[in-house]
Amino acid sequence: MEDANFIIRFLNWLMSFDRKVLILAASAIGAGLAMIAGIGPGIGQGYAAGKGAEAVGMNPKAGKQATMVMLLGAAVAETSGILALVVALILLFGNPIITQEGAVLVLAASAIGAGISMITGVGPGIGQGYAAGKGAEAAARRPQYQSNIIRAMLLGQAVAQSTGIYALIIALVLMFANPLIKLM
Amino acid sequence: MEPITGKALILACSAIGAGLAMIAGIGPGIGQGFAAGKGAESVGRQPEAQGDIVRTMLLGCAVAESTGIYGLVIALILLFANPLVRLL
Amino acid sequence: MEPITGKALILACSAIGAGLAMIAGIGPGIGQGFAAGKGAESVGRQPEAQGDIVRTMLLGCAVAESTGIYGLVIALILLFANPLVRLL
Amino acid sequence: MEPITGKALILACSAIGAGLAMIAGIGPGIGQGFAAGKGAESVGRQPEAQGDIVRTMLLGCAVAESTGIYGLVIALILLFANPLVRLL
Amino acid sequence: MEPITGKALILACSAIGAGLAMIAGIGPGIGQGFAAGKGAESVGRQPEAQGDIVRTMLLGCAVAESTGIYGLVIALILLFANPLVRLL
Amino acid sequence: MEPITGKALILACSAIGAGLAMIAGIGPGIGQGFAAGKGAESVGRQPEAQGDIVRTMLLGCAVAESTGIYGLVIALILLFANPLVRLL
Amino acid sequence: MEPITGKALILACSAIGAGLAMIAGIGPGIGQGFAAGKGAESVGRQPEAQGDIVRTMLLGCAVAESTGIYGLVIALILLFANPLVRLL
Amino acid sequence: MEPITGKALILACSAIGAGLAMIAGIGPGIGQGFAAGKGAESVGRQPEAQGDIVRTMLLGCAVAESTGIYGLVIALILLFANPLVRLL
Amino acid sequence: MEPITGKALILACSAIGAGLAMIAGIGPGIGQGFAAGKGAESVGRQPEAQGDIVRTMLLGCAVAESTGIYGLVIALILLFANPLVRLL
Amino acid sequence: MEPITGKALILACSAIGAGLAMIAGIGPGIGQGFAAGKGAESVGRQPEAQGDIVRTMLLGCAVAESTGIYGLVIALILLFANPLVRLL
Ligand code: NA
Ligand code: NA
Ligand code: NA
Ligand code: NA
Ligand code: NA
Ligand code: NA
Ligand code: NA
Ligand code: NA
Ligand code: NA
Ligand code: NA
Repeated sequence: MEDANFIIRFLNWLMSFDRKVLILAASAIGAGLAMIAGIGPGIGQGYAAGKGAEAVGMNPKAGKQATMVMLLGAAVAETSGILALVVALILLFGNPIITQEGAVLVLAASAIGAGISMITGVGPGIGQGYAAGKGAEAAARRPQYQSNIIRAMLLGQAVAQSTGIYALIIALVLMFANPLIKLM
Repeated sequence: MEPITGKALILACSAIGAGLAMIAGIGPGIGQGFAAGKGAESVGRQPEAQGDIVRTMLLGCAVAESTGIYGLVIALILLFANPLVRLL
Repeated sequence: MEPITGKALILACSAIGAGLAMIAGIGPGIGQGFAAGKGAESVGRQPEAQGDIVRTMLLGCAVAESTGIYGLVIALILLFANPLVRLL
Repeated sequence: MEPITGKALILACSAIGAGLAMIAGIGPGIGQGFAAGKGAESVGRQPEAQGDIVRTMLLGCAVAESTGIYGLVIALILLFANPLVRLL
Repeated sequence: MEPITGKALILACSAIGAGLAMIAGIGPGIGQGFAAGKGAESVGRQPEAQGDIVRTMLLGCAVAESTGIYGLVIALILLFANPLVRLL
Repeated sequence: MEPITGKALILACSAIGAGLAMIAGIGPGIGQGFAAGKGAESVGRQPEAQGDIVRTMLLGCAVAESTGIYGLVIALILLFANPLVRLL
Repeated sequence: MEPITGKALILACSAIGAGLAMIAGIGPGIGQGFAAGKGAESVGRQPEAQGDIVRTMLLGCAVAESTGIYGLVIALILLFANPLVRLL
Repeated sequence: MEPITGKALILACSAIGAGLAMIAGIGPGIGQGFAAGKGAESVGRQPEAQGDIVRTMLLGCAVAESTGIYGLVIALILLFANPLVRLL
Repeated sequence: MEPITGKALILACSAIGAGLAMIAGIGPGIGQGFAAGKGAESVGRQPEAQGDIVRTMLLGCAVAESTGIYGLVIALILLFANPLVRLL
Repeated sequence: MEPITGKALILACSAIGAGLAMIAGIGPGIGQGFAAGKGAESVGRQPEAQGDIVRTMLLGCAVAESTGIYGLVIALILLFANPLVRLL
């Protein structure tokens, strides 16, 4: 008997696929979603690049120092992009979800949820990049206080990373230690 | 074919809801990074005020963290103490 | 086999709604972080006005927190006191 | 066995609609945080004008809050006084 | 057993549409908050021009509110005077 | 029992389309708020040029409103003069 | 009983596509508002150059409008001259 | 009774794809508006360099337009010369 | 009657994927517009360095265009040389 | 009649995943454009340091490109070397 209810019909259509298929299909979308995090480092490091260029022009004598501070800050700002890439690569090449027991719908949705969670990396990426740019500028202005500047920059960048770490933890929980399937 | 239960649908959507809740973390990430940049700039300008600058920066960052924590808490509730399946 | 009921659908969508509501937290995170940065900068420039600066910063941050709280409240209502399933 | 009814679908989508409406809160959060930062900066520069600065900041923040309140009101209507199920 | 009718689908999607429309409120929230910050800063710098500054700020904020109101109006139409179910 | 017809599906999606179109309003809200802040700042600095400043601000804001109006018009067409159901 | 045809599905998705296309309007709204603010500021500073300033501002705003118009045109095509249903 | 064919599904999703592609227009709108504001400001400061300023502004804006055009082209291809239905 | 085949589903989703890929264009649009504004400003200030300024601006803009091109290339591959249907 | 196979569903979702991954390109576009603008400005101010400025700008831009490349790589893997269908 065909159910007249389109929601039930759609869900039954989904369930007509092999459980592996549903998880892998969802993982493709999850991987794509995770990559969106890359917006953050792109903006942030670009800001740092601009500020670094300006700083080098302002005080060419401290150019090397300013560039080093910029690169150090930009390296920190890359974190969220790398974390997102790793999550995407795990979903594509070492999918831990397909071997798990439990309701397939929950497992498939967890792959998408993990990808969405990684998008959070946009924030730390932008913020840490901004700090890198300001750090480079400050280092060019007052090269003699470079260590103070770098310490303040790194401290602030560490604080700015926290929500990205939270998101990573949620994504890893969804991928490796899914508590939802235990609730079934 | 494995049948879909109501419970499975709720838990599936909870996984997506948890992911969405984490997106709030974009805000503190941007904001605290701005603070970090301004802090570094200010420390370079007035090294003698470094203590005050960093303390103010960290105080402001603590405040800015809150909504990111809210998102985390909602995600943890959805994942570990899902109250929705109990309402079923 | 327990089929999907209307109640289950509402609760499932409530999980997504709760997650969406938390996204509001992006705003206070950015805004308060900006305030933190400006506060740190100002304290560095006028250390003698630190009290006034920090108080104004925190007052403004309290105001900026509100919409993040609204989002949290709506999420908590959806999760713990779901009024929609009662309308069924 | 109670299948998914039209009423249930409306209520389920209302949960998502309520969550979406809260996203408006990003705006006031960013804007008021900017005001907080500028207010703190100004108070540091002109402590003698603190009263005027804070009053103007709060007046502007009150105006900036409105669309966040609109979102909250629409969400509360969807959750507690859902007019759509009455149209069914 | 009452299946999902076309009317129910329209009303369900109207709930989502109303939520989406409210997202417009991000704009005025950010913009007016910026105006609040600039207004506070200016009042601190030129207290003697406070009247002109605040008036210009409020005039600009009134203009900036419009698209938030448009979103609210569309949401209210979808919720309380849904014209789509009449087209069915 | 009246099932979901093609017309109902189009009208349901029109509700979502109308909501999406309103999101355009974020832009004018931010932009005009920026103009309001800059206008207030300029009026404070050059009160003697208030007329010119406010006129330029309003002229620019009128230009910035257009895409918000486009979104509103598309939403109103979808809701009140839906041309898609006529193509069916 | 008239089921959902392919034509109806295309038209339904066209409503969503039209709504999405309007979101482009965020850009010109922000950009032109920025121009309005900068124009107002400049007119206050150099009232004698008002003609040149406003002309440059409007020229730039005309350029910035284009992608908003593109979005509007695509939406109008989807609503009033839908080429997709002819490909069926 | 004509059911939904694969061709219809492709064309329906093409409508959504076309709408999504237009969202790219946010970028040039913001960017060119920024250029308009900076151009107006500069013309006010150095009226004697108006020619150079406006030419540089327009050159940069032409470059900034490209991705908006890319989006438009993809949308037009999806709507008027859909290559996907030919692959079926 | 030709039902929806796997190939049709892939092609339909490719249309959406192509649209999504174009959204990348927001970035170069904003960035290059910023460069246009800064370039125009700088040319106004140092007309004698116009060559260097414009060359640097265009060099930077070329770099900034790349991710917009990536998006376009992926969209064109999905539309004209779809490798996914060949994997079927 | 060939029904939709599991492979087809995975490939269809891969098309959407590829499109989503390209959205990362927004970031480098904005950031590198900012760098272009700042570079042009700095070259105008210190033409004698042009070499250093442009080198730093390009170095920073190379760093900023990475996440756009990551997105492209994931998209290309999904399209041309889909590892998911091999797991089937
Ligand atoms: Na943090
Ligand atoms: Na907070
Ligand atoms: Na608030
Ligand atoms: Na408001
Ligand atoms: Na307005
Ligand atoms: Na406009
Ligand atoms: Na344009
Ligand atoms: Na371009
Ligand atoms: Na690039
Ligand atoms: Na990077």
